[in-house]
Amino acid sequence: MKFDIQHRGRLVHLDISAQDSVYRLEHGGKVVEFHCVRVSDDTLSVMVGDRVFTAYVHSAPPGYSVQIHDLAFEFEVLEGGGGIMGERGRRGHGGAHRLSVPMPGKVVSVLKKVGDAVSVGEGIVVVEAMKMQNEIRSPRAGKVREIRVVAGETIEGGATVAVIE
Amino acid sequence: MKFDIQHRGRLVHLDISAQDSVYRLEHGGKVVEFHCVRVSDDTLSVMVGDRVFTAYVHSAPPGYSVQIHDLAFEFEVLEGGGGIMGERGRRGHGGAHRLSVPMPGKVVSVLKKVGDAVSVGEGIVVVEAMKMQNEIRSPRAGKVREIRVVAGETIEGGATVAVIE
Amino acid sequence: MKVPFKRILIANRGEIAVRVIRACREMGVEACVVYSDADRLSLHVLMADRAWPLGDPVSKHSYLDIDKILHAAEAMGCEAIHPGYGFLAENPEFARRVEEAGIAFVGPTGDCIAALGDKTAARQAARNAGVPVVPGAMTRVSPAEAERVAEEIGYPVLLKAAAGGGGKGMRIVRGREDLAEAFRTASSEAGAAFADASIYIEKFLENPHHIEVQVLFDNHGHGVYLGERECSVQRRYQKVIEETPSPFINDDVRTRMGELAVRLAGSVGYRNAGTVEFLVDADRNFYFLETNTRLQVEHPVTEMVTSIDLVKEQLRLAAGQRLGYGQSAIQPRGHSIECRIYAEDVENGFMPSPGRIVRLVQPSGGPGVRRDSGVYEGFTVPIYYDPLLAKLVTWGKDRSEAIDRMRRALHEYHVTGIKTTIPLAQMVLSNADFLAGSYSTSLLDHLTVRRRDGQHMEEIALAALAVRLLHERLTRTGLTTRRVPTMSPWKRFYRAEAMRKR
Amino acid sequence: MKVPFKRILIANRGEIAVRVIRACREMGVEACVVYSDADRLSLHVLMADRAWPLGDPVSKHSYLDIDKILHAAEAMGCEAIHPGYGFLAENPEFARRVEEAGIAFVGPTGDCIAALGDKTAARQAARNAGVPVVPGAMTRVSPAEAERVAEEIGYPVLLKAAAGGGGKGMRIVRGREDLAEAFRTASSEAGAAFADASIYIEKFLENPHHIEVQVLFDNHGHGVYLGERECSVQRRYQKVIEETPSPFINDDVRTRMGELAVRLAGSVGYRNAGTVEFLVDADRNFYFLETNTRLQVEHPVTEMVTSIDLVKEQLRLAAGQRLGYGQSAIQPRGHSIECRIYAEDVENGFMPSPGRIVRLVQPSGGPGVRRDSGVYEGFTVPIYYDPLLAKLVTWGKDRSEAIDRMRRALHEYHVTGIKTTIPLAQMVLSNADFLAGSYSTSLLDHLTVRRRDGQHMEEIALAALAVRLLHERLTRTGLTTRRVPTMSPWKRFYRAEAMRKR
Repeated sequence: MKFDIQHRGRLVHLDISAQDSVYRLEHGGKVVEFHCVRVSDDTLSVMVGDRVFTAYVHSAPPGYSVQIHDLAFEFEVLEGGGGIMGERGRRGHGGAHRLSVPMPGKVVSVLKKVGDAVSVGEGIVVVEAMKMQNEIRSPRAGKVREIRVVAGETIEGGATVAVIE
Repeated sequence: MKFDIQHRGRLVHLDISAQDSVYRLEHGGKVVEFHCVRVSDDTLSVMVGDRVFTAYVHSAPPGYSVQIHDLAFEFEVLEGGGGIMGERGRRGHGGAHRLSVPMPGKVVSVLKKVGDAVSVGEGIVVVEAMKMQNEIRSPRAGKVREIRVVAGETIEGGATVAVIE
Repeated sequence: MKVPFKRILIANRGEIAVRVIRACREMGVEACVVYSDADRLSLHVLMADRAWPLGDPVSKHSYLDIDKILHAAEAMGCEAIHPGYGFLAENPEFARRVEEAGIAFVGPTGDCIAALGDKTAARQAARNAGVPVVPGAMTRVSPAEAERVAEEIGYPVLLKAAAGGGGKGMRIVRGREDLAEAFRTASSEAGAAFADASIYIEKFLENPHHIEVQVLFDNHGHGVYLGERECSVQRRYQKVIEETPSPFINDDVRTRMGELAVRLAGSVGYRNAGTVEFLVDADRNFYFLETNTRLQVEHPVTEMVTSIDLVKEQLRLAAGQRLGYGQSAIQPRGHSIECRIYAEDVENGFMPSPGRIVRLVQPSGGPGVRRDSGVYEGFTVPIYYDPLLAKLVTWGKDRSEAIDRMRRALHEYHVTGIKTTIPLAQMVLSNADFLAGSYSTSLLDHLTVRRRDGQHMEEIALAALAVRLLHERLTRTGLTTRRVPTMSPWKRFYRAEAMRKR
Repeated sequence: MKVPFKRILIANRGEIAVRVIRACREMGVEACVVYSDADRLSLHVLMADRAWPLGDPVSKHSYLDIDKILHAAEAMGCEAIHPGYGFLAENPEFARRVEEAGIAFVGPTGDCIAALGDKTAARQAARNAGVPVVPGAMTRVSPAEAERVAEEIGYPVLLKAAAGGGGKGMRIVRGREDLAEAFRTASSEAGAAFADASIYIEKFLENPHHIEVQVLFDNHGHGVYLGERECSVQRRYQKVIEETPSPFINDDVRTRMGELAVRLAGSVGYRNAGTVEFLVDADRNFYFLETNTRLQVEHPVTEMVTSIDLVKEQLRLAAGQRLGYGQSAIQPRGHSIECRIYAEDVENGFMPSPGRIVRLVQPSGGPGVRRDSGVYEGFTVPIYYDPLLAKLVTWGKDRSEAIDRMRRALHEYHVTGIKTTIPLAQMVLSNADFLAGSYSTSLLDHLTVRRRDGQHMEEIALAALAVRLLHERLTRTGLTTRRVPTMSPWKRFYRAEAMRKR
């Protein structure tokens, strides 16, 4: 079965097949055969040759986060995977970028208004969570098209606070 | 909602109603109102007044086992509950008693054959599990009607090894 | 050990409330707690004997509401109140009102808290006790006064919340041009965090060590010090990793610090557990910083080396029992390190990361590992409170063994669903300066943390991901993924041989 | 600490394999394990760096198969093999073949194991070293010889597997009439358990104490003893709870036992960690019982009080490093207790209870609590191996604190899905004789364990059950059980007031 994965901007084609709990994975010309069993919903035990790895595969839209030992990998699934909706969702209409908050919290203040020009890293809103005030900054230069929150409002993690174009 | 419970041979009628997470339970004339929320699938946090209890409710056919602190209670559900099938299942046909093993293991030897008379506590089969040989004894006097296992066989927990009548 | 109280109230939440509950269990004391609507499922509630609701999750209307706390204590019939740290722990009015209600306060008197909790008064007390202090204003200052004092003692200066702690309401100011703005933000942060916006100014020492001394006093004037804690691994004035003994100071400094700490505490009629914090410069000159009139977050490292259970001692002493031992009885053994695990995203500017803990694999044992956790798998970390989730503590016969065990324990630690500072801890535990024991409070200043992403591991990660995607696809397309059997012998052999050929 | 090996094989499973893996991590040694088809998901496999399949779950064809183990060690390139306890740990042939393969065996030489592992030879060695022994035959006996010796030394006598341990193949015989049958069953059990049916007979002491001494020797003849362990809490000769120091013996006996243990070990050229077991009668006369030429299950209590990591020492010494310290360096501190948690149904004749662990809440921290567990939530405990799931160990500055902490830790322990011996541990920890420290191996003889079933708690249990049934019914009948919100204020107030009126 084939999947397309994005990792650190790199595109990786995966082709996986299984027989019992032995899997064969082709990726970018390379082939790896491994033994894999499920420890729990999001935990897999992978054996390659005699090497053992416990992998925590956690769905983190628009993709997955995989933790192995003290390493963490973030993957985006471009097709076939469960992450596709999230992926589409995040990309605004046209060239617009939806600015979202990584965590739930309370909007303390809104620093910009619709129509304002913003430069990279400029603060758009301030969100308080766990007694810390956090400036949510624009990842790109542009113009504020929408502001979707008001001061005092409590918001969920992942909520869009503004759209920058 | 009404349920009939058996505990240590005693029959208890339960009548429970809920509003949000506040519950009202009538049992044997007594009434208790308590606050209860779900910690996980089989773990409940119960508050009566200001007293807090964590209850582990584990399905143990033909009933349920409830652990609170270092106490354990075994309940049989006579109707409406999930245990009813198990309950029926365990009662053999007529006055017969199905002798089952509490744990999985390997049958080491069969001590009785069909037609043998057995007295209370007499061993019927020997099952080995975890390096220990355990005699499965008859809880009642009677006659062996069926032997359902053979030496060397590996059996599941709860499996019927013999029927005593 | 004689039971000090029949029943006490723990006026706190999270890991410290759990810590105190455990001490109560060991002493046969009934543990009562309070909880806001956001904490009904918090571990401290699940583990308590009794619990009282405080309603509104906002601290000001729950854990900081003295009336509600006192009502709960009386309603449940508590003989004493343990305040933990933070919240009302260093609030003199709270201590006074508790005692007025005829309930024992596990800590010093309100007057003593007032005298030491206010940094200005504390500095005066320190001076009187002969403890060196950092140059600065001895009073709460207005913006204008701040500017004057800054000129006097010279930049850089440090602005601090007079009521503060934990870095909230703190700003370094390197020049007059930044003073006004820094004062404004510090003051507003202080107001929000401690309901007291007043600010205090002092000379800022470059890259000092932050070392503190634990003291223990009974209500009869007898006190001892239990060694020091090196707390220099900080970011934004928030302690991240602590250890004892400090790899920086020698026994001579150690003893002088301890004796001065005891003298200071004794001079103000201190009782119960307390901590005297010092800044230590590169030449090992130490200056009084502040006093914490309550249990410290990092108290476990002291317990590990002294064998003294500080929380049980707190309860015993609060009941009026005598200390019963002198300084010579304190014989620290080995080395201990604590890593604080916060719900913060280290790769994203330490953004707070509340939310549901999907998977929690906490270091689960072996020798020399202790865990003080306030969370469990499936628990949703609320947005309202401090991000401290747990403390991981190790003990070793020497510093290197304590470090080895911390690295091993961190290796066993896995959290998904929320982000934590585990990667930061792992990075510090492999930082050359930390391993050499030669670090100051500047250690983390220029450190950018990101989860290491080993190329050699990428293939394994891809493999795990592919399996997950495959099974999700099969499930979605209705094909059942039957439980996979163990490998057949030939495959096992194949694998074995294939591997040998490498 | 210098890394003793690059990579070692742990030829075991369960909690002890996990314990050794942790020691490897702390030392920077790569941990390789082996696993049967029943253990692919066992914790020791999940935690290892490398793992090698052994196939057939039956021990004889996996963990007891010397050829397979050696093949695994060579295939993975291991420089040493740690045998753990049980399985091949005390098999002289295994030790010899490991060394012949040019791999370091973590333990004494095969000859030494043969000399001490065989109880008959061991008794001779003990005599030669001046250690008192229990009267009995010094050779493997036939049924006929057994009868003769029994007449000679007088009943009651004890029949034991010559190759044995852990109570398997043991029988007390109080009169000639029972001898033949007892011999038959003991011999067959021995054959099954140790592939060696030979039996050995000795005088049976009534209600003795079972106390053992830990020794540690390097490969250069230097050795020390690390205090004793009181192991008298047993059922069917299986240790259930151990503690150190023993509340029964005094320092004089303690020292003599230790010195004799070291002399015995030295006299047979012992190396690495070992244990000399003694029976101690009511007058504190002690008799040599046997020697265990490997790590003991209960080694953690010794680690807790001596601060010495026995497993790391084992690896260091196996690499030929010198002990580096003398007897004076061993200064035990405080008191430690271990409770073994078995998968057994205490209310049902200690019937084994393998199966899936549905919910596992293990004591999760606080001061003085250590856990060595081989299982995790969701793991299915296999039917093929020993029922030991985990060991719960506490430390206290004195015995009473260690007991308080054990009771607290047991209170936090919850397992559903399988039955465990936690109720037995809880019962012992509240048994008057145990608390008084005045108990012998007869403590559990007349004890019938059942989960306490407090009437006052029954209502709570019914309440929880009713909620569960209600929600199951709602689910079955298709009605969704919406997530329950926290209580509305008036209800909270109602509850509060209702409660105050009590």
